[in-house]
Amino acid sequence: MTPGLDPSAMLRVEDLRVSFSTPRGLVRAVRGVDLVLGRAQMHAVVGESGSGKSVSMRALVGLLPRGRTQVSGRALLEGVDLLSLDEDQKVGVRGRSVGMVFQDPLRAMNPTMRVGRQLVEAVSAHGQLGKEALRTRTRELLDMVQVPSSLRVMDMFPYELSGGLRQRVMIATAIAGGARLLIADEPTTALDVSIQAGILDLFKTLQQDTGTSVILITHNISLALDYAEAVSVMYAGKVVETGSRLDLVASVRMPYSRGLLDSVPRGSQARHSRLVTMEGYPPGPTERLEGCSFANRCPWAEDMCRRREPVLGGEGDSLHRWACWKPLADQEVPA
Amino acid sequence: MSGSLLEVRDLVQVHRLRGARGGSQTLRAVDGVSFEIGPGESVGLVGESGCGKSSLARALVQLPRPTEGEVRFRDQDLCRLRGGALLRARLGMQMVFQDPHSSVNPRMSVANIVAEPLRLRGGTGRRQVRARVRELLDMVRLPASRYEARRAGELSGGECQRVAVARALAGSPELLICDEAVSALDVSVQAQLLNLFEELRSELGLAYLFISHDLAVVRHMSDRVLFMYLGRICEEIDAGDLDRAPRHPYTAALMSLVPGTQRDRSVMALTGEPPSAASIPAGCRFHTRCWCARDQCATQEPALVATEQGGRVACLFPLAPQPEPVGDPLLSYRPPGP
Amino acid sequence: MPAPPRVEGLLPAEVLLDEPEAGRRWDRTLVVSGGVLGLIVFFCFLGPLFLPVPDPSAINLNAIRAAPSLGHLFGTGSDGEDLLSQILYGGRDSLEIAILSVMIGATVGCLFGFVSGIKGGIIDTVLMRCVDVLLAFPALILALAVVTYVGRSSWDLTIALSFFSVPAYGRYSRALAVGLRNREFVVNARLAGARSGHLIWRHILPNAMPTLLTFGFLAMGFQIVALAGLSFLGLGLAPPTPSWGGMITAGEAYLSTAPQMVLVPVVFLLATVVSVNLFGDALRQRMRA
Amino acid sequence: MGSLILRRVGQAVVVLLGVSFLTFLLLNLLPGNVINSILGPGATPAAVARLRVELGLNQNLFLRYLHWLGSAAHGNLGTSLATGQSVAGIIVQRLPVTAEIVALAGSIPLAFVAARRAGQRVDRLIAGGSLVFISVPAFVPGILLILIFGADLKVLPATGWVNLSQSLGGNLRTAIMPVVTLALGGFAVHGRLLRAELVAQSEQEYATAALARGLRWPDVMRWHVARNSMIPLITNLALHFGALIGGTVIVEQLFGIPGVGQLLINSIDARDTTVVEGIVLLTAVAFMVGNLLADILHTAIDPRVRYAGATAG
Repeated sequence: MTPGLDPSAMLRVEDLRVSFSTPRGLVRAVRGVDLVLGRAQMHAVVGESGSGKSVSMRALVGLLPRGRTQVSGRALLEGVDLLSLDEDQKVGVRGRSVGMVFQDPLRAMNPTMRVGRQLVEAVSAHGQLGKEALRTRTRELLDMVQVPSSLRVMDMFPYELSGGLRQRVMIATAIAGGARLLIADEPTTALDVSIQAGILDLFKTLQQDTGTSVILITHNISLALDYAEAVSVMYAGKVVETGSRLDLVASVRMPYSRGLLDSVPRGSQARHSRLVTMEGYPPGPTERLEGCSFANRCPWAEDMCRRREPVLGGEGDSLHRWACWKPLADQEVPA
Repeated sequence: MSGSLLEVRDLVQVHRLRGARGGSQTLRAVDGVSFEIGPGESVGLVGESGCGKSSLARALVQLPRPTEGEVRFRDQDLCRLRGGALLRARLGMQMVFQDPHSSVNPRMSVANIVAEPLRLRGGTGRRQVRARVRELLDMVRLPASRYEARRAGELSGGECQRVAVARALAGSPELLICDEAVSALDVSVQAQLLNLFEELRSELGLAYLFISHDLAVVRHMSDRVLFMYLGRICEEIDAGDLDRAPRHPYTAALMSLVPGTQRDRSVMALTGEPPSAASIPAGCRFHTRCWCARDQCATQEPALVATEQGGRVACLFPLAPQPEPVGDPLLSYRPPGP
Repeated sequence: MPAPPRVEGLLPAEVLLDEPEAGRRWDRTLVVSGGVLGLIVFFCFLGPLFLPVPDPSAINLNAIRAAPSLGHLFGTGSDGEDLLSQILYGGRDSLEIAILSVMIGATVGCLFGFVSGIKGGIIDTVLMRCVDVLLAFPALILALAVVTYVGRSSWDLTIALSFFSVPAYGRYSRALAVGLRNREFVVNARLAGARSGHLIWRHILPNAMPTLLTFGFLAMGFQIVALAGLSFLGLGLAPPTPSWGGMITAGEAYLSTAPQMVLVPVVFLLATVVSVNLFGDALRQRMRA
Repeated sequence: MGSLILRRVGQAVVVLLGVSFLTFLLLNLLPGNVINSILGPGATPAAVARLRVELGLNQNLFLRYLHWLGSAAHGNLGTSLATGQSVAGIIVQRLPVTAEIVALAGSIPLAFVAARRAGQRVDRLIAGGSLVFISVPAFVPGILLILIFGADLKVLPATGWVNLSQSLGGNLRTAIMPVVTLALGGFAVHGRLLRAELVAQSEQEYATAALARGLRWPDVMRWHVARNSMIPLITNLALHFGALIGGTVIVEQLFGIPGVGQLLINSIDARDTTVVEGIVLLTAVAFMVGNLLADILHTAIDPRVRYAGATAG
C-alpha cells in the first residue's frame, strides 16, 4: 500500500525555511518544512492558501524572486543538497532532475509562442539534438502525456488548446529533460472535475511506467487522499502532520488535519446537516506566532499549546509524524 | 404551474462574440432551459465550465436580458417587465458570487454596503436602516460593533462573502442564487459558509439555486440537482438518488469523479473536453464524449422526459435505475476515441 | 483596487504608471515631492502677499539683466523687471491654468468615458468615435487656433489646453468603467435596483478615483509643459503677463551674459513638473499597497 | 486578420471624417478670416465681396465642406488661400520620423540595461534621467544644446537648415541637434515603458516556467521576455507620434527650420484655412496610419490580440 515509505528516500527536506523582505518587514512564509519522498511515490502537500506549500516547493529549485528571498535548511535530492547549489548548478537541476508543473498552464506558457517551440525548447535545453531526433523525441513526449498526434498541437498557440490539453503539454515540457521528480503545483485547480481525473491519472501512469516521483501541491485534501501514497499537511508555514494515506484516514493526530477532513461534505453525511468547522481564520503572513500556530482555533488547545511550539515527532520509526502537544486518539470526536 | 416560486420556460441566451481576428459568431450559451424552484427549496445546478450555468444565472436576473423564454418569478414574467417594475420584481431574487473580494465594493464601509439596497428602495428612515443593518450582520454572524465601520477592502475572503450575503438578504429575498459562492474559499472557511447557508435556509425559509462545479458541495446543499451540458439540462434528479441512481451517463460519469467514490472511473471516463458552445454537435449533444453512446445518438436529439423517480432525463438510452455500479456499463462500453 | 487598464501613450508621463516596484519605500518620495510641490504652490499663491516683491512688469532701467542680489534675489530681466516676482506670478498662472484645464478635461472626459463604459452598445460606439476624433485631432493645432483667433487670456488658454486631456481621460475612464462594470458588486447594486447614475457615482467613481487622481497629476505636469511650449511659440499669455515659458524665451538670447534669465525659470519649471509627476506616481503606489 | 484590418480601416475613415469636419467647423466659426488678412483692415466692402466669390467663401458652409472633401479624396488638398501654393506639396515632412527612430535606437538598449539591474544604482540613474526628460519642454534641452554645441564649442550650426538636395553633409549637420532635441522626450518615454514592461514580463509565470524547464535566464530574457515586452512599446509608439508632431513645431521654431510647424503657425496667423485644414488632415492620417500599423504588428506578434480594452467596438 505504501511502497514509497522506505528510508532510501528520493528527496529529503529538512527544516526548510523561507522568508521574504518586503516594505512591510520580513515575511516568514515557510517556518520549517520536513519531508521525505520515496521513489516512484506521489506525495501530496496539502494546505490552505498562504500555508507556504507552494513557496516551500519552489524554493527547492530556486524559483523564488532573487535578491529578496532568504532560504535555509537542507534538501537532499539523491544525496545532493539542492539548497547549497549555485545558480549555474541549479540550471542543471531544473528540468533535468526536477520538473515543474504549474497551476494555470495558460499563464505558465508563453502566450505568443507556438506550443511546439516551447516543447522543443525544453528538450534542447538539455543537449542539442538533430532535427530528426528532435522530432522523434517530441512525438515520444506527447505520446507519454497521451496527446494524440492527430491534434497537431505543435503548431498551435497556447490559447488555442483546451485546458486539459494545455496541462498535458505542460507536463510534457516538465518531463522533457528526463526529470525523475515532478513538482506539481495545484495542477488541476484551474481545470474542471471531469478533466482533473485524467491529469491525475496521467501522473499515476508516469509514476508507474517511469518511476517518477511526484510532489502534488493541493488545497484539496480529499483529492490528496484519493491519489497520493503519502500526505503532508501544512499550516502557517509548517508541516504539522505527515504520513501515509492510511495514517491520515484512519488515525489522524493533528486537530488541524482533522478539521480539514471534516470540512469537506461527504456522501455518507446527511444532507443539509451541519459540517464540523474550525472557527476563525489562519494567521496572516506578518503575524507573530508564539506556541502552536493553530492553538487559537483548536478546540483541544491548552496552556502549553499557546506557550511552546510543538515539533514534528512520532512513535518509533514510523513515518507518521505530527507537530502537536495534544494529538488525537484514533477516531476521537470533538466535544 | 402555481405554487412554484420561480418558473423558467424555454430560456435562451445567445451571446454574440467578436472573434479575436475580426469575425463574429453567435454562441447559444443557454439553449432552451426549463425548470422550477418551489418556495424554500434548494436546487443545485452542476456542469463543466462553459456549459452555460453562469449565463443562466445572469439571464434569470435579466442582466443581461435573455434572448427568448420566460422567467416567471412570483407569477410575474421578468422578461416582460421594464424599468421600475422590473427593479421591484427582481428584489426578491438576489445573487452571491464567486469572488468574495469582488462581491463588495472595496471602498465602502460594511454598514454602507449592507444599507445600500435599503436606501435604494427608499422609504426607510435613517434609524430603521441602521437597526436593520445590525440585524442583517447579526444574521450572517458578523458582530456589528466590530464590522460596521470597517472598509470591505480590509476584510478576508470569508468575511467579504458574509457581508455579500447580508447585503443580499437586505431586501428580504425569497430566492438566493449562489453562483460558485464558496468555490474561491479555503475549505475551512467554505464549511463555515455552507453552515451559514443552511442556517439561513431553516431560519428564513430561503430558496436556493446553488450553482457549483463541486459535486460534493452541491449534493450536500440541495434537494434536487440539475445537470447542465452545453446549454441544456440533461438530467434533473433528486439529490438522494445521485449516488444510487443517476439516469444520464453524464451524471454517472461526473458522480464517479467525486473524491471518495469507489466507482470504476475507467469505464465511465469522460473522453476529451466539452465542445465549444459555438459548435454544438448534432444529435445528442453529449454523444461525442459519452461512454455508452450508440449510433442513433449521433442523429437523434433526446427530449427531456420525466423519470419514474420524479426527475427528468434527456437520454435515448438512460441507465437503469439500479443501486450500485450503474447499469451494466460493459455492455454498452465503447473504447474512447472519436 | 483593480489593476489599471492599459491605455498607453496618451500622456508621456503615463509610463510612470506601470512601474512595478515591489521593494521601494513610496512614502519618502510622496513626502519629498509633495513637500516641494506644496512650497511652490504656497509661494506662488501667497508669496506676493508677504514677500517684498515689486510688480512683475515694473520696468526698472537702472538694473537691466542684473545678476542676483539682495534687492533682486533672482536678478532682473531685459527691462529690469524682477525675476523672482515674475516667477511667482507666472507660476501662479501656470498652476491655475494647469489645474483648471485638467479638471475641465477630466470632468468632460470622465463623463464620456463612464457613460460609454456603463451603457455599452451603440452609445459606447458613438461616444468613443467622438473621443477618437479628438485624439486624432492634433491638440496643439487646436490650441494654436484658439489662441490665435480667440485670444490669449488665461481663460482662453485653459479651455485650449483642456482639449489635451479630454480624449485621454475619456479613453482612460472608459477602460476603468468597463473593467468595473462586470465586477460583482456592480451587478449586485443593479440587482438592488440601482440605475446608471447611482452606479457611476457610488461604485465606478470611488473605485476609479485613485487611478484618475494619479492620472490627473501626470496630466497636470503635461499641461504645464504644454503651456510653456505655447509661450515659447509666442502664443502663451499675452505680454506683459509673465509666464515661465515666456521668461525662458526672453532669456534665450542672453544665455551667456545673463544665464539667470533662463536658468531660474527652467529650474522652477523642472522642479514643479518633476515633483508633480513623482507625487502622482508615489500616490498611486501608496494607494496600491 | 483581414477582416480585423478592414474594420480598423473603416473606423479610421470615420474618425478622419470627424476630424476634418471638426477642423472645418472650427476654422470657419472662429472669429477672423482670410479676407481681412489678405486685404487688410481698410478694404472696401465691394473688394471683400469680390474676393469672397473668388475664393468660394460665399457658398453654404456645409457645401464648401463637401466640395473640399471631394477633392481631398482625390488627393487634392486645395491651394493655399494666401499664397496659392499647392498644399500637399508644402507639407511633406521627415523630421518626426527620424526623431522617432533615433529615440528607439537609444532607448531600447538602455531599457535592457535598466531592467537587468532593476532597483540598482544604474536603474535609478536612468529612471531619474528619463523623469527629467519627460518633465521638461523640448525647447529647454534644445537651448542647452545650442548653447553647448553651437555657441560654445561651435561644432554645429546653432540654427538654420540646409536641404538634403543641396548638400548631404550640410543637411546632416543642421539636422543633428533638432533630431536629438526632438528625440529626447520619446527616448525617455519609450525607455521607461520598455523597462517597466521587461520587469513586469519577467515576473510572469511563463518566465518562471521557462526557467523551470532548464533554460538559462539570459535565454529566457531573449526568447520570451524581450519579445513579449515589445507589444506595449508598439502601441505606445503610434500614440506618441501624435505628440511628436506638436514637438516638431517647437523644435522648428527653435532651430529656425522652414517646416510644417512654421507653415502651420504662419497659416493660422494668416487665417489660411486651406493650409491648416490640410495639415490637420495629414497629421490625423499619419496618426491613424501609425495606429493601424501598430494594430497589425500587434496581431503579428501576439496571436491573441488582447486589445487594451480601450478601443471601443
